[in-house]
Amino acid sequence: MIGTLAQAPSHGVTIALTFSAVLFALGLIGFLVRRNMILMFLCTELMLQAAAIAFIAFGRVHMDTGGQVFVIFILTVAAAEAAMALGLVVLLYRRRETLSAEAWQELHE
Amino acid sequence: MSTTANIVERFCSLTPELVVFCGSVVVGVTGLSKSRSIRNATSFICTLSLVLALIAMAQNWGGRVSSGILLPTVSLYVGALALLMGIGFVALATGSMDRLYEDALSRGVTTFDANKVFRGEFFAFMLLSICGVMLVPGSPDLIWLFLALELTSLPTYIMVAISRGTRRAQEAAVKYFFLGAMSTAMLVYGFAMLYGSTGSLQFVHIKDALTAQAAMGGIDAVGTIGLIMIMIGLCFKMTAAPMHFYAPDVYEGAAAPVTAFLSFIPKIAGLTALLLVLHAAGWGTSLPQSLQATLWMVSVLTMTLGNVGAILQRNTKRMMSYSSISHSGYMLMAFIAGPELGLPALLVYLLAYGLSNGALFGGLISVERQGQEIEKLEDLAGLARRHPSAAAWIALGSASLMGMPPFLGFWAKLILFIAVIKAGHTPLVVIAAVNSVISVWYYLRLAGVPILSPAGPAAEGVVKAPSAWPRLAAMVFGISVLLLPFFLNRIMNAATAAARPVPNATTLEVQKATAVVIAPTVVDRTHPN
Amino acid sequence: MNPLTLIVLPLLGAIATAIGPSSWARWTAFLFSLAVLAGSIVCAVQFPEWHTGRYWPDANEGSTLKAFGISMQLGGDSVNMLLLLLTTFMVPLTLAGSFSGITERHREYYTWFMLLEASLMLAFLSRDLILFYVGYEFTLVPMFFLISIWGGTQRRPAAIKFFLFTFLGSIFTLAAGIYVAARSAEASGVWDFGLASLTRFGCEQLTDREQFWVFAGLVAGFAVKTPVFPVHSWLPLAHDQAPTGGSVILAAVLLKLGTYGVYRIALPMAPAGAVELASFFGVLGILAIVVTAMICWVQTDVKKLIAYSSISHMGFVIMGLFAFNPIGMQGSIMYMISHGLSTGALFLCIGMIYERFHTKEMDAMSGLARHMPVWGTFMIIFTLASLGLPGLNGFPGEFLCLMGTFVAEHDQPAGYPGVMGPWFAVVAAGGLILGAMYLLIMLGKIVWGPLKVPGASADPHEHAHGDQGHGGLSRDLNVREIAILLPIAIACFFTGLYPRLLLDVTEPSAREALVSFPEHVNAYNAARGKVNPSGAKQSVTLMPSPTGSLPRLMIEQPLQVTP
Amino acid sequence: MSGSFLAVAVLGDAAQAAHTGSHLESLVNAVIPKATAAPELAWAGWILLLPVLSAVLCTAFAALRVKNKLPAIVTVVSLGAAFALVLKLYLMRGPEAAPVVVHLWDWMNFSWGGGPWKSFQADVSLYIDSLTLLWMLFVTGLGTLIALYASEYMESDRGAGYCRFFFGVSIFLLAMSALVMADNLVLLYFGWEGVGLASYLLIGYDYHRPAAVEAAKKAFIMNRIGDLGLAVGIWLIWVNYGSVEFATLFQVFTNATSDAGGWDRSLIPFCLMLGAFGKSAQLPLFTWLPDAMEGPTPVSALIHAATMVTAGVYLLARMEPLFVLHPHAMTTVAWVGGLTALLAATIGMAQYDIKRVFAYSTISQLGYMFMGLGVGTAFGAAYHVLTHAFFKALLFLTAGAIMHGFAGQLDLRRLSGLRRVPGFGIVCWTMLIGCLWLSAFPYTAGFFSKDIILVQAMSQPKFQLLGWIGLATAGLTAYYTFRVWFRVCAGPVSFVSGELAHQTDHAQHATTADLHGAPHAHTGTASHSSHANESHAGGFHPHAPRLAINFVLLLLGLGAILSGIPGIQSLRGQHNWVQEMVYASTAVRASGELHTTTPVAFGLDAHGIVSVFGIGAALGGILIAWWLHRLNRRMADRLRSMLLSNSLTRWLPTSMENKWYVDEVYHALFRLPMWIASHLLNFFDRHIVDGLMVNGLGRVPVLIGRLFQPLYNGLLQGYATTMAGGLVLVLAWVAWKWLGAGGAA
Repeated sequence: MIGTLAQAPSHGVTIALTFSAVLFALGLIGFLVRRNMILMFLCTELMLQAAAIAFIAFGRVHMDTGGQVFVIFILTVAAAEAAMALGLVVLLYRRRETLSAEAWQELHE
Repeated sequence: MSTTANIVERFCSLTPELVVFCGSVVVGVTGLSKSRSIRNATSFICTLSLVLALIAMAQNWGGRVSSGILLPTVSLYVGALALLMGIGFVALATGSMDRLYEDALSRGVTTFDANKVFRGEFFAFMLLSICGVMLVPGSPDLIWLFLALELTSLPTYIMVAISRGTRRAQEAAVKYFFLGAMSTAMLVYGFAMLYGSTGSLQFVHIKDALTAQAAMGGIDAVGTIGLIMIMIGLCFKMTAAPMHFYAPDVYEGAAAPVTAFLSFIPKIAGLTALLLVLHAAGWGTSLPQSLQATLWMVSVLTMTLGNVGAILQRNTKRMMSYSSISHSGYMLMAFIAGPELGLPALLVYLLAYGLSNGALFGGLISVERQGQEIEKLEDLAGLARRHPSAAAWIALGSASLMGMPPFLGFWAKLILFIAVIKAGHTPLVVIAAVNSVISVWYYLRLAGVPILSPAGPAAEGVVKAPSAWPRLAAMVFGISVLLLPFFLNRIMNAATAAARPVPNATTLEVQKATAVVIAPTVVDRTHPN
Repeated sequence: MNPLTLIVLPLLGAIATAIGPSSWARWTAFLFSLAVLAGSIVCAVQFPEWHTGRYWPDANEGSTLKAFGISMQLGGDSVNMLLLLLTTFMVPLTLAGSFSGITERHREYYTWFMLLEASLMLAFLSRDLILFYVGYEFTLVPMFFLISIWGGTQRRPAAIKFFLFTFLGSIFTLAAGIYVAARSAEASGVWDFGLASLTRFGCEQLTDREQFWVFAGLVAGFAVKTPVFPVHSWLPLAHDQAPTGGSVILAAVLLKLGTYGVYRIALPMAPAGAVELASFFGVLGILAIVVTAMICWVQTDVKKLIAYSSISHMGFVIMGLFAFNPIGMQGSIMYMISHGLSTGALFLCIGMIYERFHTKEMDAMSGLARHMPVWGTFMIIFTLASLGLPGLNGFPGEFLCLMGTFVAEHDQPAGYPGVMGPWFAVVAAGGLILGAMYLLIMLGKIVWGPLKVPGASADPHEHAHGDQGHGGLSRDLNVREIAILLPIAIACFFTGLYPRLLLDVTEPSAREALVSFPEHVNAYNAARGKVNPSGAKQSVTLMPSPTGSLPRLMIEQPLQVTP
Repeated sequence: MSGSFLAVAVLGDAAQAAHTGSHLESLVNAVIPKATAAPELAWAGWILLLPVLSAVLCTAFAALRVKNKLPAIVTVVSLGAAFALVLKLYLMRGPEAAPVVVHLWDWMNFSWGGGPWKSFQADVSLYIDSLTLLWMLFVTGLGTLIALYASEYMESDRGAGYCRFFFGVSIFLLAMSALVMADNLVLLYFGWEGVGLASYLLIGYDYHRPAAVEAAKKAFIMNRIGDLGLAVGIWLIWVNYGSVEFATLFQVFTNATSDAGGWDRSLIPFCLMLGAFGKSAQLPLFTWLPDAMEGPTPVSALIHAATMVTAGVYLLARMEPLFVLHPHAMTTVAWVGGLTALLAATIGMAQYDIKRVFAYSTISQLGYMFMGLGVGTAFGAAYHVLTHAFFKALLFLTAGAIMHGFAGQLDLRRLSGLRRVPGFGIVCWTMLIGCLWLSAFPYTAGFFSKDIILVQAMSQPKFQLLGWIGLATAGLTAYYTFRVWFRVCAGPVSFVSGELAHQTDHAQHATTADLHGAPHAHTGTASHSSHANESHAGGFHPHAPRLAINFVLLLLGLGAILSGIPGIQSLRGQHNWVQEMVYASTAVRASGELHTTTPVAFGLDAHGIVSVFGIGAALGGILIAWWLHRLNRRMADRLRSMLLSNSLTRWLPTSMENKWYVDEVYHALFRLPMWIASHLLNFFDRHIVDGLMVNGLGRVPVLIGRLFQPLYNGLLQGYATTMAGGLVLVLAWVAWKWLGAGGAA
């Protein structure tokens, strides 16, 4: 991989990959520290998009369109998830009048 | 072969999946009908579509494409299994999931309530999820796999949310959905890494590339990280450590038929996906040691955490969730055993686990109190006196899951242990054996309380569930757990044929074997390719 | 007689009992068990291999799992036949002994019992490791329910401990068996779980180190079942809490599964491992004999006492098995049979007392010989049998087991060197004394002594009149109970007075089991500097008289004889 | 007679045996003839079967609730028939016939190859030689007589108890016959344990008395300790000689001059000795015998005086060919015998219970027998067995008659002048015979038999000390024997009835209307001294013995007198019947007296020395007893209190009365530590093995489960953190382990 990267057409790829990794980490950390469910969902979107960026970057590395194709599907699935997430969040809000994930702690050991 | 022809051919080869998909569309519509009789037909339509899909699979409608698919024969077996179990899950859900809304309707309440199950959407989601799991093993590339997995998972989030209309169900849905989304992100990121390392999305190419890398001195870091992340992401689907934490809460919160569904369908999706990924990574020949070690660790952790968690439980569904976790651990052992014996062992284990688990859940679902399902272990006390059949299915399911001979679960575990020992991982089997013993503890409690304990005040008011379908399903599950050991040779043949490494030569054989196992009625009319 | 019949018959019995009306259950089960007994007798009569050590009928009832060579091979040699007969003999008696003791859930009780018999038949008849395991393991289920439904106040923990403990052990057995099969498949390319081929492969081709672990694994399960000393703790509890029938069958047959497993599977399959571990098990056997005997001494609950005595007795069997010579082997088989008879009968006797007085505390009763002379007579007979009185069944087994241990030396002349020797035997023989001690104390407390009937009112005259005792049972044993105990007593006497019959038929089997041992034992001993001088200790050392006719008197005397 | 004997016994050239001396030498050098099979004698098996038959019939009678004397009749008849068969066997074969083996049926018999060590043969077969016959004659004879005596003695127990008693007697005869006639050590062991069982059952006959149960248990367990020795001996013999059959073994032994070998070989005689000492109540296993007196008196007479306890002597005599090869073993036997004789005699001096006095005297006399064996006179030992059987049975039966008559009273302080009580004449005079014989009154059979043993001891320098001990013991014996007689039979008439007279009512309460319901009379000991002074004011009438008892007493008295005949013959230097029987058997090889035509001690005739001192000791003892217990009984009490009041001498009477505290020492040394150990082990088993290890192991999964429980805290972020943490950990682990160095997996 190191070798592959070394032969990469430009340093932009490395930057893109680093960016994607940072984005993923940010998303993950955000997911872990935020309590608002909408924000949490957005964080997962962030992670998905990080993957998308990585795909594009790698597609560039390999000069393969597959990566970009995948991104389209990621976007689609993300949209579907977003729809579901919003539906769910609305449902939950109607129930508990809050968006805090901490409100849902009834089930535990 | 031109691309278009290829696409058409492949599309045609998805006939069983398409049948199920169509079924889900139909069901989604009929379930919303104003007419009660049409609504009542929903589950029949469901079952019909599943049976049709089975026939389509056995009769090979639409042909079969195996080029570009790593494990075409496995996809047949898994698909058939998903369909068969799906029929059972439909039956388990019929008359129990949709009662609240039907009761409301019969009282004249017609307002929409997002918290309530509507027949249409519930069964439609169920079929969609089954459709997804059928698609997983046949994935030719990562995109397909990703979509199939999402198709399996996304409907289940909703099924959990609407399963009971209680806060607990919604809480379960929250946890399930958000953690699921996180795991999907990990999975996709892993896909990206894998893509980055190999430069292709096609499994066939990925396999070639990884094999080449392995031959050159090992899979590179990006590829390894990708594989690990995929594995961990899939661990969520199959409730394996460290991604299993959601399972107890979700399984407890969801209604029992959904729990039963969750403990099987997403699990086999995850397992078969892992199968594909590992296969691409050179399973059995050049699987990186890091992956092997991670698998080993994950397997041991999963079974141990599952079992030690279960023995603390007093809630049946929560206990079953841990049990399901531990079985994931056992099944992961099959991956360590390698494809030659491990794969058939895994396939047999899936069948045995599904049936036993189904029998157990069937027993639990076929009794209720004031329209609510039975959750507390104490409530089961004295069940054998009042509802001997329910107690019997629970006991049979427990016995089979704990690996008590001569029930099906024992044979599955036996084959699994044989495979692992043959592969030289005797210590792993010893750990699994100790875990089996720990599991005996809670299975005994589960089997014993209904039979041994006198019915106390806690067990007052426990009655038979009104619908006969769950009882019927439980009976079928239970009897198959009891009787299938007499057909071990056929099961083993089917699994072995499905696991044969050379795909093209054996497709027909698998079909035959699968047909023999799953659809004896249509066996004689199998078409050649 | 197809051996499959013997497995199917009790299964049919179980089904018939389960679906028949509750009031018929006991008779259905009893009749079916009698049919099984009859079947096994027919089998025994037909059995042509009593004196050959071969297996009959080598019937293969179809493959169970062809891919791994697991098949329904049924058949047995003389030892199997003996254990089979013991089982089919004890089951009807036990069932009849449960008629009055079981007062609820009849149908379930007798159904479980028939299932238990079926699985025992399977275990004793299969020639395939996995099917043996199926029978061996499935006995847990009926036993679990027998204990935990009809047991005493602590029945639940007792049953769970019994189940878990035994399961824990036996799963290692399974793992070890699979290991051997896997190695065998590796070597030959063909899977086969048949005991014959596994045994051959195990003893011939596994390395010593492998054999060590295989043996340890196999014995782990059998040791728990037997039970061997430190893993015995489920037994007193299970026995104590089980209903009479459960205790009887547990002691009489189920424990034998463990020793049978050692005899038939563990020893022949991994002889080198067995030799390696023999002195360890010898020590465990001694501990079982001596320590549990001493524990028996301070028991106040008579059922617990007999349960502990079972452990002590099985210690003798272990000693005999690990002596690696025909004396010990045959002794231990004798002992298995005789322990089945006498301890089973003792539990029946105690059950009869318990049904009348609802107590097993020795301090609560005394001098029952006066109250129930017939019972007392049987109790004394079985106690004496249990303590190994010559002329009764316990003696030949005990004597031969210890003798086998005694001669199990590196240079012993019987042609079968061993690793234990006199010191083991002498310490173990201390069990003879201790056994007499606790059993006689038990007799002294409950059979002898001033009359004290548990739960009786202060006025002793109340008992004097009327033959009606407690619990709706006659004061002394009734005809049914006598009919249960009498056959066992006759069997005890017969075995004690004519053990030749058993010794004859077990001899070829024992030699078969021992066939690869002398070599391994010699190697083991040689590695420890104890070389076997060409197999036998020469008769040596009696110095021939110098003149051939004039022995020297060794006592000193004033008048010396001039040579 | 002796000529024919020699011709048979000596396989060597009898013609060379011209004069007595060489006769005797050849005798000792004799090769024991190989036993031949004698299938034609299979009817001898009836000697074993007859007691079985009577035992079975007694059981049947018990089951049929027979309440008459049928069990006694059956037993006496079948034992009598057995005696007749033994007699027939003896008459058929004469005293000197070569041994034969009669195979009855296979018992423990299997082989795994040919030859010795490759087979184990222990069949139910009879080895019949003169020693067997000698023992069988008095065993079955006395058995019949005592059963007859018991038929009257036990009659108040008619019913189940009566059946049980005779069942026990039959079983005893069966076992004793098997023991004596066995052709192999394992069958001997069968008899050995069988007599132990019979002893157990009969000592515990009155099982409602805890003391009887305790005594029975003690007897069995003490015997078991001995049996263990015997068993180990048998195993060692098989290991060393490859067989347990006498016929084979004796051939091996006689062809040897010494038995050098491993340690195990020299251990054999000691193992057998342990068995013999257990059965024959020698040091250190003697304590059960006095307690065994809890049994009915006929049992004490038959089993614990005349026959069973001589089984040890029989075993050693039977195995003499082995013992002579081990000089140390012989010496040990002699010393144990001598010391037991002395110790038991000192205890016997201080006992008050008549039966206990006789019990200790039995131990003491058995000590003489072992001493005889040890110093090399099998003849003396066997002869002493024979004479002792008669006079000791007689003494016990007289004691029993007294007990029977006085409701269980056996305290010699509470009985006096019985010879003047109507109906007790025969009892007292036969008792006098017994006492005279026991105290070795000159020219009684007891004197002769003891004389032979002591002469043999005296004539060997290394055993001279033992000879003196024996002589001293003889004096003590005379004293305590006549102490009983003078106390009980002589003096003014006075008696206190036993406690059973008071207890009858209680007994009836306790025993209900059961079959055994009749009061169990006649065996209590007068240990409750609180009742002592209630005397016969309560209108107690002694119950004089009737026909059967008197007949048996007279017969035994006659037997005792006649048993002196061999002694007189022996004194005259003639060969006598007992000697012939012994010399014709395996015991011949240990018969050292054969070499000493004129035994010499201190340069004098040993016979002379022993006679003089022996007569002196006996008469002295009797005189002292007469002085202290007939003439001046208060003096005896004063003497005792004087000894007690002096702190220096107090220990003597106290410890003698308390049996030298042997029981207590054993209790402290063995029973108590074992009891404590048992409790500790029980605790260990329950709380350490089961509690800590098993249950603890069972807790481990639960604890692990609890350890992980906090992770399932129900918080979404918590789960997410754990999952992500898991991913990071796995990645870090993989990176560290596989990717760190080369960057490639």
